[in-house]
Amino acid sequence: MTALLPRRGLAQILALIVILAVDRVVSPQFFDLRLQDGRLFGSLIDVLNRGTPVALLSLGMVLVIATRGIDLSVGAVMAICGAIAASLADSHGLPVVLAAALGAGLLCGLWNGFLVAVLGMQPIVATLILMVAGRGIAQLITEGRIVTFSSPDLVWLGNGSVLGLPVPVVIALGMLILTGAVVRGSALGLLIEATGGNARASELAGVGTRAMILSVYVWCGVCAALAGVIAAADIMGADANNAGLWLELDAILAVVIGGTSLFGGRFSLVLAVLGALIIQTMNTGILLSGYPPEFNLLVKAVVVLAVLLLQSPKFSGLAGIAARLRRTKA
Amino acid sequence: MENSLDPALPLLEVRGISKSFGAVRALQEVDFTLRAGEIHALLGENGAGKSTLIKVVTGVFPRDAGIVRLGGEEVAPRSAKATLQAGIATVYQEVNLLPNLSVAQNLFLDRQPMRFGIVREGEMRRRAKALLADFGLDIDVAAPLGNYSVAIQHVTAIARAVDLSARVLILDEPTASLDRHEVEILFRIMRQLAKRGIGIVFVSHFLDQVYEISDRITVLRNGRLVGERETASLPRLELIRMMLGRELAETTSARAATREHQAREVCASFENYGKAGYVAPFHLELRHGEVVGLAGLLGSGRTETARLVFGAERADRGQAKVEGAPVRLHSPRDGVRHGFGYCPEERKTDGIVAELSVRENIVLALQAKRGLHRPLSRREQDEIARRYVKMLDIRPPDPERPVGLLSGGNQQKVLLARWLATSPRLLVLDEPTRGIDVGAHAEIIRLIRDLCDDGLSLLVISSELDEIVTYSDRVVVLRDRAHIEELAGEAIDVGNILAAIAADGAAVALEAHT
Amino acid sequence: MKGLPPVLITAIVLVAGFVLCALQFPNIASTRVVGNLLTDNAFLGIVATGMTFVIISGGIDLSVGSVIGFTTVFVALAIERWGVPPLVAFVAILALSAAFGAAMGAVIHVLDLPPFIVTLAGMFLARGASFLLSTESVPITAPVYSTVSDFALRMPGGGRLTAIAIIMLVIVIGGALLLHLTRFGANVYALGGSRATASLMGVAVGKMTIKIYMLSSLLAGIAGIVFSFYTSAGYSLSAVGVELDSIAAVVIGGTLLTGGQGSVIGTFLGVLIQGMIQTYINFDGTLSSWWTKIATGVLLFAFIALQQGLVALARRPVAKSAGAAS
Amino acid sequence: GQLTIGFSQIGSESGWRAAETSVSKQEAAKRQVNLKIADAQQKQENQIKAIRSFIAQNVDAIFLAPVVSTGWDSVLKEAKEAKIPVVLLDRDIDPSGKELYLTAVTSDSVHEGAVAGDWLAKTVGEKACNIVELQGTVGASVAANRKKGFDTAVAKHPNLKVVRSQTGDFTRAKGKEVMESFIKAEGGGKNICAVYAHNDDMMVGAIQAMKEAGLKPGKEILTVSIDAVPDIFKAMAAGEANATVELTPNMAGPALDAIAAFKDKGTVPPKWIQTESKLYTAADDPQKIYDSKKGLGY
Ligand SMILES: Nc1ncnc2c1ncn2[C@@H]1O[C@H](COP(=O)(O)OP(=O)(O)OP(=O)(O)O)[C@@H](O)[C@H]1O
Ligand SMILES: Nc1ncnc2c1ncn2[C@@H]1O[C@H](COP(=O)(O)OP(=O)(O)OP(=O)(O)O)[C@@H](O)[C@H]1O
Ligand SMILES: [Mg+2]
Ligand SMILES: [Mg+2]
Repeated sequence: MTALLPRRGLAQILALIVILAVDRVVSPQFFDLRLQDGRLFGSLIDVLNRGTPVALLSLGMVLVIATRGIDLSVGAVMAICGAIAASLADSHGLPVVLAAALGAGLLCGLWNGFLVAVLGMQPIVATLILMVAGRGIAQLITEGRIVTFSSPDLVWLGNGSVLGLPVPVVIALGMLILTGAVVRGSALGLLIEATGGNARASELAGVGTRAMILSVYVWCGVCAALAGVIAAADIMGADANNAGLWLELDAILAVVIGGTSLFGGRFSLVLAVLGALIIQTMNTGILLSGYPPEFNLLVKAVVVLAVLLLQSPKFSGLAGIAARLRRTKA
Repeated sequence: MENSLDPALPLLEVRGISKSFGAVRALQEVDFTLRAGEIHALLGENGAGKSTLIKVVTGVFPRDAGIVRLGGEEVAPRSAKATLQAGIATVYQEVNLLPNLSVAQNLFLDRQPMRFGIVREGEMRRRAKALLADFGLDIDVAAPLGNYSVAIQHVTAIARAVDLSARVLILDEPTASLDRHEVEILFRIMRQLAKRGIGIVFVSHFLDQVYEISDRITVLRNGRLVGERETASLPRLELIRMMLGRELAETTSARAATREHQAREVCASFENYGKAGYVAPFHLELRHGEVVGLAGLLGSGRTETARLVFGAERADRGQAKVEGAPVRLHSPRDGVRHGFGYCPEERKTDGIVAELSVRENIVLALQAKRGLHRPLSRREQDEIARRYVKMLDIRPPDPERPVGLLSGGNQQKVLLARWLATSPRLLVLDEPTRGIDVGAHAEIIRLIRDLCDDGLSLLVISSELDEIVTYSDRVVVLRDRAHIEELAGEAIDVGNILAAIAADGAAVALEAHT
Repeated sequence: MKGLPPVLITAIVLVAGFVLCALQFPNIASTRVVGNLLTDNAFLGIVATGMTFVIISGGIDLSVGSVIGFTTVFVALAIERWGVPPLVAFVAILALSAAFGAAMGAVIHVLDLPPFIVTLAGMFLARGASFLLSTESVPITAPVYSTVSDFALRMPGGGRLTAIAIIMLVIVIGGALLLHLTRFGANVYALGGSRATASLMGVAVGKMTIKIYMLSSLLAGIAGIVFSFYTSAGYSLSAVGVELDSIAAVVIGGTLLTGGQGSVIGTFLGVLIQGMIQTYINFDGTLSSWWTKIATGVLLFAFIALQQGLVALARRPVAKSAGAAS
Repeated sequence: GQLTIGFSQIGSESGWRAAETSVSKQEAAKRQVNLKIADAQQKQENQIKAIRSFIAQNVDAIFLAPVVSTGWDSVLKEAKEAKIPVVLLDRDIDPSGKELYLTAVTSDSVHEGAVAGDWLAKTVGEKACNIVELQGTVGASVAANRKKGFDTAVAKHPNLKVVRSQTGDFTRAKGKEVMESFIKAEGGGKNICAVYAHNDDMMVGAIQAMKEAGLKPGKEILTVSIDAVPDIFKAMAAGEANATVELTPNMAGPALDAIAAFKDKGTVPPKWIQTESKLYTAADDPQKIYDSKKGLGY
């Protein structure tokens, strides 16, 4: 565990604890948990469950960002893959549905990766193309409707539970472990960090930087596809218009809160997922607080700034100086 | 002003400066005195704290303790701008100019000639041209600086600092990427400035240059002051002892005993190899256990040759062969696959991955060569890193330190380690000893010889002709992006190389190709 | 193609696109459509000009769309509810938005936080603040508004060069002059090249950062005022997503997102290219919502790919044999 | 000859909107009108651009489904100058622009909220009832109006109280998420007597949330929402939803008729053609309505 969770995770854990405490204040029953129909039930579970899509997105996004890229299309990819899954769900078995949806995500990632790694487009515009067109494709699949389904297998993916935990949470956990195993178990992690840290130097050291870049976008696409399937399964329908809308910003935010620099290089999967949880803890807190919705964005802005402040090297520097001053005075 | 012309009065006085980076104590109570009108060499091993001292003086790093006086008044500049305004101009060790701006903008950034709030572009270019002309440079100053070679960039940085220096000029290894011709120009200008009463701090690992130009020497070791001497009264061996804290094992300036030129096997060969607009087609044969030097003026096409040989650039004609078999060299990956290695000359942009640790930087090429699926275990990585940190005496000897925090010379050693770790058959080194101290220099040359004895083939670029002469078995001389002559055996000496370069009176190769 | 600057290539792409569209829909080739293109994209042109400075300096500003939204609401309320004279309201909101930008710049510099996130928080903040002011759209009936929105220079062929189009053109030209001819502009490029180096070379990096974000927010404020002229109303949800449109315009215009390179004129062309894509789709009029999106994406791709291809062609080294080989 | 009409549609942010678009197409085809639809992707500036380009193309009439009520004066003036009649669909615009359009075919969204509120008051009777409200997108005029109408209706009954109100952005996913936290915040849902959602999509999400929390929507907790999309009838048929207020997707039909009459005989239609806000409950054979609505492109 210590290998997965470096020392620098302290600020994030602290932030999470503070926000949890605030949530407890605005909603006294926040930590209540009970077992119902064989699954855990309570706000904490909601945080995990609702945080799953962004957590999955951030797993892919963190790798993309580590290579100095960015993927704005993940929300649209979610919509596409959710739409595909929903339209196939009632006529095909789960394996086919999953294969089709994840395959589509993979293709989307391949396309982004192709634009960035092969054509050399700037990631933000390259993925902007799919962000715009992708939602169109998703709507094309559903023809703008909400395509509902009742296939119990797929519904289970969204609403079932394993050992009391919602299935999406288990999937996200599995993906975290899988991604961690692939990235840190092979040399991929090192090579991605090198590519993001200095692509020219890595290329000269014999690293296949193009392949690295291509593969992270592909993985990002697959993660987004999974998130899309789960989001569709959750509401038993594919809402191409709204699925994943603006989630790319949340995913990027999660990655940055997780301490990965937007200029590439070092990354941490666990902290990115923690970032997603921090965001969701805040969101759930807002919903529980009972404040009028006009305040939502303001609260979000303030919390984001506060969390970043906590992490800012300058801030900890200031805090350190303050501490030293206090000590010398004492 | 009269004071500062009096050579006895200190112009810049540094007292009791200390600076730590976390656990690393880079400077401990260092004193340093610069008088007006003197050229003062600041010397020490890699990582001794020279660059740190300079950055503390100019306010780039906040200092932990100590005072700095300029012309008798205490100064505590908190930004580079304030330092400049106080009359201290600096060329930092890593070229600190902006490749995306034009040469002229770089020279006059933040002090452009203005009229009605508008930059007088024409006037600025005129002045830039005039300024560079003093350094024998005649280039298009409107073109982005990044279009030019490192050497030209370095000269531009120096020109800017010279133009800015009202009272003090600090040069941190300015000559590392210059060749003799430019060094002479630089020295002439430094002497002129000194005559005008400007104090100059000069950092270099080339002791010949130090003896040629400096009036006094201050030596640092492990972040502490070792002593300050008059250059004229300090014997070279004594200086080396001050720097290293021990005797240098062997002297390196003599030409190595000619190695027996028995017919060794060809390691790699390049026939009619070249690329249009890059380097003219050349023939090159590299044998096992042999060192081939590439000599030439700046811009003569040495780096280009190196990149073609390694595969960093794709040739558009000719055939490359490794151990007699034709191969395709289309990318660095191809080069690495065939057992080549390449230490580029631009260490910051092409070499290190600053954020990653020394360990990760060292294993990078080896890991890339092995491929994704055969990751080096952490234990293997530690093992490799430890071995090379020890072998090359990388300081501080902490493999987990981000390489960007190492001193320049130590970064260079990390790069060398990166390629040695891949056990290459051919190593291409572009300015491998740039910025490396005398002790390490000797080590690296010894290492080069040892490697060759083990059958490694080396292609080395160096602007130090003495150095090339010292270890090369053959020397290829380049001019105007073409190979013009090959010297071997007894024919290798500095005079012959210079003669080859200067043939047809083509001495001024620095003139722009643009 | 050789030696053509990227801006010229973007212009060629724009003209070529225009000709192609006009071949299919002859109505497009009228001064009316050209006038509309300028009017309809006036606010985008203005924010994108500010965004160009930010991006060249190596940053990004996601808050501009929200600042526009906030500005429209503020102006509308000030004029209609609080009885403030329009000019005073304009001065107040411009001061406010400039201060907002300066604050973001200061946070970015002092706390050393990534601009992407700081301005994302700024985006939430400005949008949230406009919700607090009013969630309803507030019509503006002040006479200035009808005067300004009715003002237009007639172009031959029935086209109208409206006041807001003129404001935009003035700002684009002013921005181009500021970027290319002044010390401030040179420093913007310097920051984009490398903040650390620029600082070592004596550029006051902190002040510059603050000024750049201030400029961006100020221009967003102006764009907001222009938007309020455009719609004669203030609405908290106006200009959602404009930050992405303007980033796209800047990048299509040849500015590198990594900073250090680019031009305001290129951005202006980028805005026109985007506007033209939309005009084309509107003229076609057969596209469903989804095909609109897909077509936008495809055309975006086509333009960028074409432009990049041409730039790459122009950059290709001259294939002359080297040096002594002859 | 054949009429060409430009229709500036908001976008396709919901199933209802998609249905409106497809019904409009059907109605136009029925009358052999050439309908050019420009999709604004939810942006007013795009709608203005679209109207300008319709004017440039000299269409016979313009339909506008305004994304927001203000800001149309100058572009509609241009249309008037070009003598192109404009018909508003689905939403009204600010009163200052009354003379700028021919007629508006809309429902009254304040009234919709009131219908929902009245039904709830009638159904609950005298007993105390805590209501939770799922609002539409913050800032959207429909959301504000539906809230206003409902609040006014409920205010007349002191036993009804809106205890929580949060935005669900008109979407299923958010509706579900918000409902989940309402349930947690209100003692596991025991304190909730009714849910009011500004659209059916959010309600469908909320119903799922209630079911997953072990509650029985439609029985333990009353539901009322607006739009009458097919899926809410499915829920109603299953006894999981109680009431919905219809917002008809067929706005274009009456509009096309008005334009045709205006063009042919110069008949000036009334300024407001109000569509009916019909209330549907489980008593209305939801399964049949579901089947009839399924094919409309929701
Ligand atoms: N920014 C930094 N953060 C942490 N440690 C640093 C930093 N800069 C330098 N150091 C450390 O301070 C010590 C002195 O480094 P410095 O760069 O001053 O050496 P130097 O004498 O200039 O060496 P060289 O001849 O190799 O350039 C080294 O151990 C280096 O690792
Ligand atoms: N005058 C010039 N104008 C534009 N680009 C140049 C010019 N001179 C060199 N370059 C470029 O700079 C890079 C480095 O070339 P450089 O001149 O340093 O070659 P070199 O012969 O290896 O010189 P050296 O090794 O002595 O520094 C090459 O990519 C080259 O194309
Ligand atoms: Mg140094
Ligand atoms: Mg070179």
